[in-house]
Amino acid sequence: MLALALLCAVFAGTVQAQSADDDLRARLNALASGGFDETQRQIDAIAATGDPRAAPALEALSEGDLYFRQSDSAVFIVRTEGSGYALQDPLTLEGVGTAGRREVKKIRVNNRLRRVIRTALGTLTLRAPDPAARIEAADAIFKAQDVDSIEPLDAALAAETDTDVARHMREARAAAVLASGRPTQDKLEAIATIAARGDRDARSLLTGISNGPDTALHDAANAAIAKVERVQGLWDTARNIWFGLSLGSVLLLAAIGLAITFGVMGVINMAHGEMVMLGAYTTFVVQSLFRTAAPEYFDYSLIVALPAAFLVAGLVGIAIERGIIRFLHDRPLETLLATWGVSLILQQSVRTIFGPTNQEVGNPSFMSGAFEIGQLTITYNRLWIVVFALVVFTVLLVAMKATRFGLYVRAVTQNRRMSASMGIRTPLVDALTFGLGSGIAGIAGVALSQIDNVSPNLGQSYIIDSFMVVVFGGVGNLWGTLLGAFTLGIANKFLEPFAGAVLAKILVLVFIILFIQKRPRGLFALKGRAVDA
Amino acid sequence: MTFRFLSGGLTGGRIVMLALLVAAAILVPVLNLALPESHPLHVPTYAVTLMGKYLTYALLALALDLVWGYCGILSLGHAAFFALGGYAMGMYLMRQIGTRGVYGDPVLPDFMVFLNWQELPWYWYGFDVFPFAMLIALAAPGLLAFVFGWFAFRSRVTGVYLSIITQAMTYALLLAFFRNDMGFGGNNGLTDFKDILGFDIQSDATRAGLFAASALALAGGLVIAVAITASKLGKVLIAVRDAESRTRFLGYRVEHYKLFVWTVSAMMAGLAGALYVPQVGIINPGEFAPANSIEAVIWVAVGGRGTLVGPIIGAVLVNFAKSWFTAALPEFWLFALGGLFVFVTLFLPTGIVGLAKSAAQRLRRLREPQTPGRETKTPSEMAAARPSEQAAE
Amino acid sequence: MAKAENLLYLDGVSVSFDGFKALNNLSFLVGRNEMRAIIGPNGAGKTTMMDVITGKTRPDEGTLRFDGRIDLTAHDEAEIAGFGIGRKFQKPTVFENQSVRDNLKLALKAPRGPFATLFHRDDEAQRTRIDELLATIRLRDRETDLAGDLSHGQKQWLEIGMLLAQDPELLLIDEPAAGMTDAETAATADLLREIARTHSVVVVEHDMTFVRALGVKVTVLHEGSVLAEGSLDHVSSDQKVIDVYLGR
Amino acid sequence: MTVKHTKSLSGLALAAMLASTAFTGVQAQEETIKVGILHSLSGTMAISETTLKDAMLMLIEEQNKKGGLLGKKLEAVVVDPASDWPLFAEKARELIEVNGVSAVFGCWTSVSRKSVLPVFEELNSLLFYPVQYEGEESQRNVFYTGAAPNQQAIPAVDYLMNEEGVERWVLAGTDYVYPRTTNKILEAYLKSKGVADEDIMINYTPFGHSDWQTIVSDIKTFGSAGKKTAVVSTINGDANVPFYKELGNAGIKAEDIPVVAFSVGEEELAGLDTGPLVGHLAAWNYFQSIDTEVNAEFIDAWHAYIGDDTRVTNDPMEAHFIGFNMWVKAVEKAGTTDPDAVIDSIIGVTVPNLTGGYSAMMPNHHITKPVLIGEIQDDGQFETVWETSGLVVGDAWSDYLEGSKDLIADWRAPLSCGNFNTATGKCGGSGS
Repeated sequence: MLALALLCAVFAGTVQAQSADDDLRARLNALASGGFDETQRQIDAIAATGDPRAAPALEALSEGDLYFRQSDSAVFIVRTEGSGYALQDPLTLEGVGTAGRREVKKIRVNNRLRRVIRTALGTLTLRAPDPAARIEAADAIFKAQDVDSIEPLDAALAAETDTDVARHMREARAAAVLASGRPTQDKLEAIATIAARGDRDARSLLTGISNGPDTALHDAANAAIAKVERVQGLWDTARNIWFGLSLGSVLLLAAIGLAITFGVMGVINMAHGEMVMLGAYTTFVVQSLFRTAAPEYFDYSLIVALPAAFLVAGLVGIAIERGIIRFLHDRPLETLLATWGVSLILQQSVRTIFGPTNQEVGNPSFMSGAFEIGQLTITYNRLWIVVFALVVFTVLLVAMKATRFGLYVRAVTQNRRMSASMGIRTPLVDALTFGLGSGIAGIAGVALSQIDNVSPNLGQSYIIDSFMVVVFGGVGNLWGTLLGAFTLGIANKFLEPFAGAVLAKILVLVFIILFIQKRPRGLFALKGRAVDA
Repeated sequence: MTFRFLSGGLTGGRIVMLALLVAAAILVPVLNLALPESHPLHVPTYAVTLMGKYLTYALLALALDLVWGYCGILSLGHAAFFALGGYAMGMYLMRQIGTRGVYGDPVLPDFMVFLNWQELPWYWYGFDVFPFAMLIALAAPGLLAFVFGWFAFRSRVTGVYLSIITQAMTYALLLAFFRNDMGFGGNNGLTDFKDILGFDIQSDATRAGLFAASALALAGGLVIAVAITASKLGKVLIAVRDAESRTRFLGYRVEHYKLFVWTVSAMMAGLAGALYVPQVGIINPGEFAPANSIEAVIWVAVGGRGTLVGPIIGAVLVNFAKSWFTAALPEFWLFALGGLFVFVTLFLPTGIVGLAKSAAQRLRRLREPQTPGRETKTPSEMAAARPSEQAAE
Repeated sequence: MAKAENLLYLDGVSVSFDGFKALNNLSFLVGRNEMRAIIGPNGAGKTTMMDVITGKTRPDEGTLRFDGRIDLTAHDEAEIAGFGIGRKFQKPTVFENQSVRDNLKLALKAPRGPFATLFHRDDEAQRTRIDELLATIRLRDRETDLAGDLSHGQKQWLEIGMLLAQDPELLLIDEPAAGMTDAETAATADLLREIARTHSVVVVEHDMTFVRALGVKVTVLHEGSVLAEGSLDHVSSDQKVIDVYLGR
Repeated sequence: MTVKHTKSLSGLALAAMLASTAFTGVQAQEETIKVGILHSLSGTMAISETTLKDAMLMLIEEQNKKGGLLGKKLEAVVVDPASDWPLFAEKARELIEVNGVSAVFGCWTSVSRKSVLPVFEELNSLLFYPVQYEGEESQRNVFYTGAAPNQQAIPAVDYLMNEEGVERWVLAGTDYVYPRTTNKILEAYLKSKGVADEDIMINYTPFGHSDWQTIVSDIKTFGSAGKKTAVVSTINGDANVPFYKELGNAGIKAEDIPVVAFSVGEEELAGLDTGPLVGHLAAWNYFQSIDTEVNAEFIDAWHAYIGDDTRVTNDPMEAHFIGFNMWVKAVEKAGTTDPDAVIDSIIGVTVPNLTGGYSAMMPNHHITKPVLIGEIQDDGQFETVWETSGLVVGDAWSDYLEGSKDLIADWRAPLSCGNFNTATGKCGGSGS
């Protein structure tokens, strides 16, 4: 009897579950019809069920992976497979066969729908097992200021054990409260909670109510805004420094190869930018190979591209040195003309081979996205580029100061004849030095491909800046190049907020011109009698 | 007086070049205007304008040769002076449009109406007067050069440092002129000119006249350059080029000499720019591009640095090659041009004129009875080759 | 104005390059119409001393006076040359792409401004003076040749000729005999003695035969300061000098 | 003078000869109609313009397969103006005077068009200009087949306002005339819709700007004022890649701050990983993703011609497609390639566009087009999220600019004027 009752209960439960299941499926299938407005109503309805099983389907919809079958309007989550799609049941997530390209059709979404989905998912995933998902859910509600989410949030907060998640939820709740019709006292508390956040989003919310009719709220919001802004002033400075460092490291990367070919060897290497470009195109080629041969290892493509770019640019550099520059040792200014010619040829070669359009170079996952330190958003690609620039600099410095090769290079550039008579093979050293400088430019190209266009014009956009950095820092001094790059980068970024990007750049150029008057041989000039030699 | 001046410097090649230019100034317009189009000697207007453009480039190259060839100042910013001269002329031409602009505003150029400017900025005043505009076409580059040179030469910025800051100068101007707020038409620059001194800028006669003016300006520039380089000042300049500090120890204020020739050269470049603009019909910030300055240096190198005639030949030849290649080999002309630069640097270090000179010398030597080698290396010369503890420069 | 007895006066002059003291509290006098020879091992500061006098290098401290009244530290090379200090470099430095005559013409005492040179016309007196100089330096038959085509010794002579053309009060001459044959060396010594009758001359030289041939007071420099002073015989018997220089 | 001079003259003749023989070997046997292609194949603009040259060559080849025009074969004359504006004028003159082309298809930047305008006027030839531009121009010899601001910018802003509820606007552009003018028009338009001054931020950057950190961060700040914010981008070609990369990495999602661009098409996106950019918008008159028969044919033909299935098509290519077909039709109608006859006959000519409708040449030398708003997808294509119900007529003169609101253009007789002032009733702008 009891057993029977139990069985009944279980059965009833199943039936109930079954009907809920059917209901949800029907609602999901309903997504397939209608325009954006209709779709939005369906999403709201799905969200209203509060059924977390709908979450994967909604996520897929937002990502553009939710399709419906033309024949019966059944909805599936799809994955591209071969020339067709692999279908997945939207609720059970089980594979349910495949479909051809023409058999299924994507359910269209736009930004508005994505926002709606995000909010809906927020409510649905507040109780998700993964704390990160819960934080994401809370943040979505925070952004949407979704009044309906206050109760689910309260419930979730009661059960929440993770303090970090709880904080996000309280903030989300506060944001929702501010948008709701709750009493002033509640809202004042909410303002305090949000002010504690102290970031831009907080300011955004507070600004929204600072013009409201309620003077108590109004004053509280304004006080909170003032506080937030004070904190932000400091963060702005930090931000400018970081941007400056980041720009400086880009300049350093672009210039450091030139610090060798121009700074150490005295070759006015106008083809330097094209070496950077070759490095970027090498990255493109390597990534293409990875995409076709081993897409799962795509993240390692840059690691392969680095030595490849070094070799490609380095070998081209050696070829240029052997073929042209070695005949011009006593005519340094004329290297400018020859290398200018070389740069034209290289640009056009790349244009002929790869076409004139931009090539796509992807960010590996470890270089995508950003993280925050306080209110400073630091993007991973910029961070890696700063680190990378410093590593390249250090390695080069060690190579030039502490190795036998570096000794030879310095010996040959200071006194060719003497070095030759001491048994140093000067032609070899020349070729290798130029190759080294070019190779370094090549690996700079790998890094720059992560933030800039990969086009035949890539090199042209860096060549002038590179020369400025090397000359500003002092020709022949690696430390000067380092300091020059960062000084110019930071100066530029502090000028930019109030002068604008164009004027900032002009001012930096004027600054360089004036600085050279003061120190005609750059930041780190050699002193003594040898200078004039 | 002038003739006495020139007496030392007017060598055969230069006389020929002057004669060529004066003859071209007369003949080309005649052949263009007086002969019917069917006549085999008729020069089409297209060619007249093209050659007029080459001649203004040649004047720029000549100006550059004066500082680079004779004073060792490698300017990577001469296009800035050229462009400033061009803008002065462009502003005059702009004011001449009057009510014929698309908006028909009697005073404001179209681009100002377009951006809702209410009145003419002060620095546009006076440009409706031709002599004033011409004065500025010379004075603006001259003044910029004077101020820039005053600081740079006094601070003894030399060699590649100087080259790079001249590049910084033209690059800064490029960015500045790109700004629409500057009031020079931004990226679009100044265009849609109607007439110059009352003559329709598109008529064949005006074009022929501009060609003649360019040829005569170039001839005049050549005379001035010859006069300067043949004087004692010219010898001091060469001394500065070859051994700057030695010249200083002789008591010459090197910076004054550099400043003089630098300013003269900038004004010459400005004049070239002023003649260039009405012939091509547009001036825009692209003219400030550092690449343009580098190209001008290449013209000088191709023709032969420090020869005055060489840069003229170089500018005409390289630009002619460019015109030709861009039509004949539109996809591959950069290979040809790039290859040309490499070739000239490697195999013609003294340029075309240098090649011609040494060929002429060889010919003469073949004709004359072989004189026994005057010089063999003496021990003291060997000693000179030793690396010295101190070098004077 | 009363002429100072000492034409050149250096007191406590120090120069350092990145910590290396090239001149260390150097004090030194040259009288009017005096010829002085300076010797010293490599790195003793001879050339730096000349650089300091001619304005090429600024001293970190010390007094430099010319003709008793002019503070040389306040002027640049061109001005100092204008006061009447001429210099011949260790490595002969002539204008190689110009003719021998033009080299002298450039050096010849005349207004030095750009406009003065632009409108300059050769006059008879100058032409005669250049001819005289050409005779003195024995380059008469090569006057139209490029200076770069001269032999090393001839360049040395040309440079001395340029120095004379400037007509300075004080001549600073760095290793005039380097790379010359014995006969040329002897002739150079004669010429210098001749010059010294009407000019003050400071000669830096390694060649002891040459210094002996000059027969003048010798100053020995070591590590940027004066080690000994006196006749060549006197200083060459000085134990300190033998230790640092001659004894090597 | 003779030696050097005759040399250069004969050289010129040689150049002309080479130019005209370079692209056809059969020229000697039969008379052809020459078509000039004036697109930069080197320099900074090659990145965008080279594709258009190829598209034109393809269109001409196809027309020849169909039997040419007026019984003659078409012959393309390609020159490279090398992204050098004065060179554009020189090459245009060369095409018309030396090569004797019947029409020229070319230019991309406004400045290159401005540079060649006097040449076309003087030599009375035809230019078909295929790129969206700032308007404020109508010239007798030029046909504008790209979008005018009212065919692109204003509908896009309307969309954002109505569909996304945007209240705060960042107008970010490269500092040149197209963004300046477009932003001026938009500013006036937004204000007419009641947007307050402090809710509009205008920002200009130099050409090829590559360091977008500060500006992206400023946009973020501007967007945090409690109102829905959008960015209207008139950033020029090259600078877009680093801009979008920075945007993607800084985590600015289209749901939060959408960016609508007028200069970013399929070709620009080809250099980008569009994953992080999904949902950002562009306004054009054509997208490759448009699902019509004629478009599918065009894309197939393009892939076959270029020999690469991954090459994309874009809006300016469609503009050339329309412009070329209009010219062909007008020439057939007039029975001659004579410019004056074609100028008269082309007005009113209607040809199919690639979006499934028809475009007509209007008396102001602009054409009718549909306006499409598309969202970037992760495959580098756009998906149309909104389109105008009918065709929009290109406006030569903006109604939102002080100097031009009274101007109209009509090249039909008797008006025959590009800047007729309806207030004063005179041709020739607003002045006396």
